Amino acid sequence: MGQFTSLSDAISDLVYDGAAVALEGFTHLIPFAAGHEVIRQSKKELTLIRLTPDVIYDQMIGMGCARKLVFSWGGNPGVGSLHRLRDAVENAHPGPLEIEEHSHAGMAARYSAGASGLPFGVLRGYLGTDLEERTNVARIECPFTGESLSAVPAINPDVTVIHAQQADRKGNIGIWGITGVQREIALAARAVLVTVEEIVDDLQPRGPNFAVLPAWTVDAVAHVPRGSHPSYSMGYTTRDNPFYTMWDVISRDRSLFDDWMKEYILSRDFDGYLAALDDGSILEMASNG
Amino acid sequence: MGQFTSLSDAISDLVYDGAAVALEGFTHLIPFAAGHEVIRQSKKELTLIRLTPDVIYDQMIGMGCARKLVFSWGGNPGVGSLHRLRDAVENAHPGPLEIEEHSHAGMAARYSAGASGLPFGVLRGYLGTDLEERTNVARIECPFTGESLSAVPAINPDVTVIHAQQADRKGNIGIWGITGVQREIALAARAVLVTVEEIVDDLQPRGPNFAVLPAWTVDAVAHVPRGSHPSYSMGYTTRDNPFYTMWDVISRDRSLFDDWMKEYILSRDFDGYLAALDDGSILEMASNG
Amino acid sequence: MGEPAYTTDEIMSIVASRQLRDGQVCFVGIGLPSEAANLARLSSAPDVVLIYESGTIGTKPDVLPLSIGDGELAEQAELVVGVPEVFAYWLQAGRVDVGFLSAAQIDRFGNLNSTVIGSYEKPGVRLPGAGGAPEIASSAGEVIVMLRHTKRSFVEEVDFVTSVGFGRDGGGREGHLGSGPSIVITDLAVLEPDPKTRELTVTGLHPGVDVDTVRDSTGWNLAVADDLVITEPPTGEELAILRGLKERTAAAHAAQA
Amino acid sequence: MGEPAYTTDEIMSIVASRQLRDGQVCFVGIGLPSEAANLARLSSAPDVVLIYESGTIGTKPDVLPLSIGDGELAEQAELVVGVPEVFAYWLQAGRVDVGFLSAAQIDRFGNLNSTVIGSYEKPGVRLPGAGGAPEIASSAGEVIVMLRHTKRSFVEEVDFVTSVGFGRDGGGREGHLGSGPSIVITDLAVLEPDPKTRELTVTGLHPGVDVDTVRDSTGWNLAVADDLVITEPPTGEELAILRGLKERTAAAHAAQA
Repeated sequence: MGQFTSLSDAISDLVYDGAAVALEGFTHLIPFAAGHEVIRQSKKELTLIRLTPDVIYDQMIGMGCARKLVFSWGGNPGVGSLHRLRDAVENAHPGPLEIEEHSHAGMAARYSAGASGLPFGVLRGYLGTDLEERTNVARIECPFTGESLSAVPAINPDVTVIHAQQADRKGNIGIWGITGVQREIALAARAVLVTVEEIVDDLQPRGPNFAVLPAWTVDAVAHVPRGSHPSYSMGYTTRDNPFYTMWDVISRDRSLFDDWMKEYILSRDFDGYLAALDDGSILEMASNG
Repeated sequence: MGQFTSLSDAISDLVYDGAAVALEGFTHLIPFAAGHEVIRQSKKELTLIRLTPDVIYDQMIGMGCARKLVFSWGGNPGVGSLHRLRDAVENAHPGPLEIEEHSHAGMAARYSAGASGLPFGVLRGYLGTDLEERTNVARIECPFTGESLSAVPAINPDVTVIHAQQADRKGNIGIWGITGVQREIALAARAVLVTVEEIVDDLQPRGPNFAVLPAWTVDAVAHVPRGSHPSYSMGYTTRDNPFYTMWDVISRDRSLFDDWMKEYILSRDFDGYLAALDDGSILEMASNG
Repeated sequence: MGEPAYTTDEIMSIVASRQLRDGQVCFVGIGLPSEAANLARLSSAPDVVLIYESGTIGTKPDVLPLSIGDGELAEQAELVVGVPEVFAYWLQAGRVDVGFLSAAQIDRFGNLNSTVIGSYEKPGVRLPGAGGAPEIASSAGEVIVMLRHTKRSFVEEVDFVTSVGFGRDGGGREGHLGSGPSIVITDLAVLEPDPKTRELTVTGLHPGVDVDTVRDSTGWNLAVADDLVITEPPTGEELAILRGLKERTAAAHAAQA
Repeated sequence: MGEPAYTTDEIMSIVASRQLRDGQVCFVGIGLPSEAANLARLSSAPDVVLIYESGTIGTKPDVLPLSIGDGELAEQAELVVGVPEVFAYWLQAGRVDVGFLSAAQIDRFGNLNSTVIGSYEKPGVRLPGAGGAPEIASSAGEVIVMLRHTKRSFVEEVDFVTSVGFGRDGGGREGHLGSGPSIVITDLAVLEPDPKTRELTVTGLHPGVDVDTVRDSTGWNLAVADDLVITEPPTGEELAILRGLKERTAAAHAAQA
């Protein structure tokens, strides 16, 4: 019921070893600060769920938080590969990573089914692909037309974490711009944590596609300005494209990655991370490396 | 592709005898003016589709436009019965009316399936009701859990008609407030007509839940201010509750109904109807009756 | 000071309103349920969350809506969503604690009929139909039913099961997310399902009503609980809030006309 | 006046952009497809409707997005919807005329691989995966593929069918809403499926490219059409618009940094 809390308390309360966790945000509003806190608290054996793993899951996988990844597109958007994800899949480093992959349409149908309280979703998809036999999908027949379609199992995470622009003082969440799959995966989850840019008296959208998650659908709200960096929060921050480019350098190299994570995530809280960002030091290792 | 046209041309072009037609709007934004024009043009043998038939379908059924009604709640909201609908079902007057009835949840799932290009929708519904054996619903088994759920066939009307607040000059439609099932049933249809309160340079929502239907999803746009009377258009008009109350009197009596329809619908265009509304004469027959 | 006078409709609404607890999420039908749910919100349960099937969620109307889709409901809502979403993401997903229903008929196992009186093919009276009721009855955590008590409405067997209570044989709720009718509130009495047989049983009488009156208004051989209680009469405050709401409603709708 | 000079990437984008017609609805992937689609919108097809899988519909970005979910795409869109909706109500429902795809590998039947190089269980290279591609390939009215022409990317058989062209055996499109790849545009040539065999066949060469170069860059025994045409070289105007777009993009993204 929309309890305001600190990010560290929220992660500690809601995310447990072995949990199925979705940190969602489709390019926009990715809850990076929450992911860092999961790493800091050394959560293990997580099933990480996300359409686009992005840099945040690259970091979590590289730090050994994950047992399994459920996803549909695992790249560094506009840059290239997620090297920690690849190292886990290709070389089982830092440990084996089970993967269950879908298409975006399939994942979206799984999330919608989860939000709808249905055990499966239906789509025209997967037909003729090699994905069909490699993943969790079944054929289902229309009882009226006899047509064959794909069924995908619902996803209901133990915990969903999203980042949003605003919470009002009652804990109602306001989110706008590209909202991706966040409403569905929040409504599908057993527990929901929302980090927000700002706490306001009344929700005030400053962009298209405004949506509200009522306080009573949310378990915890943490005020974490810039908590989506290096992704962005429409109306508050812009996407840090150089960071994504830098990540390609950092993540290619196991020891450089370890050093970077120690320096900028493990040894600091999120304010410390932002300070290193603001004074430019966060980019140094990549240029020196 | 969002052609601006007159209402009479639009109805004449898009609605044909025997067509499956949905005039939608959930209490709010009911396209009454378009329904009147269907009556004026004596369209016959229509399959009328709508969650809540409301007074507009009572008028169309009473005037003999319909062969079949697909619906989920057929009352005069806040008042009582739809007497022309009842007379058709109970006494086959003015002719027999086939009915196919669902629950709101089932109709909504049928519309969503139609909008999604799927042949059926899935829901937890109908279980244990007598509706289940009287209507078009099937049991379907989840291929993952074995659970039994309801499947309902998609609805894809030949023509959907909705009323919206605004069109911009390119024919993009802006709609807000209670939007009911209109996006789904517009996207499910083979052809779409939208009547609008106002044509504006740029869409300007004045209420919650703003949605856009791009011009390229719409076949015809007609400028019909107050075209949702006696329902309402948020930001433009309010619901005419006395009209709904009056309708109970008019529609109870076959000959009073016929007289009223002749006087206020058949012998006038929509401007004439509005004039009778504004000078109060539209209520007279009910008080004299 | 004597107790304030009240009508049978007023005590029905007030008793129903007392069932709601703060923070509960309540899916509300129009008419009596809407009156009771809003009375609760304005009195004992200010933080009750009201959802109407028009897609208005967390709404706080100043006056009672005449239709399920009045503009007031949208303007005062925490959020407004489409009808497909309100049924799929909100009701079906199990987010609703209490469903508030009425009907034309109810039977001894709490099944509700709002479809036809008589046969389906050749109905004596064609009623409006299902609307949102079947899935509210199935998926809401529990269901509160409000219905005026007459032999025509309280029948041995409903002519048509529009919405399932405990099934025609009282056989239970298998396959349903919610637990079914928890209470039926009438203008005479309060009925609850027997914990074992699930048959609706009188557990309370409104002040001044005797058991025989209730039995005479019921179309089956009505069971009566041993520990029958007499309803707490409406308080002055409850009546003042209810009457204020109804006066504001009448004034608002008259002004609009 | 001689013809203006251009790069192989530029001619690839320009030829691809010429495929789009005004009013078509185009589902766009990031990278080369996004460049070509926006070039079309800024030149020959100003009323092309661009949809990105982030839910931005009818978007008109001033600069090219770096990611599929750049804020620019949302700000300039006719409407923004959720990802579930963009796939269900817009792509799957058949509202998309043209899907624009790229991939790591393509085979002679136009099947696309963006999943793995090598075996699935022990991949040599783990690629990003499917994203929106399988359903774009299945449901868009037709598919335009853009891919740099190398033996590593044009292979006899793809290691993994992420997105179906005409199937591993060219057997067709049964069960798919769309008709599959209509054209493959590379930095060397234009390929189209043979109307009968559906095998990708060279139907056009970019200026200065000979058939042997294309064959040497293709991993199967490539068929060549009898009526081979030479691509119209980029016009000065096309190049100016493309370069302007790329310059604005670079400036905008640098300013943001």
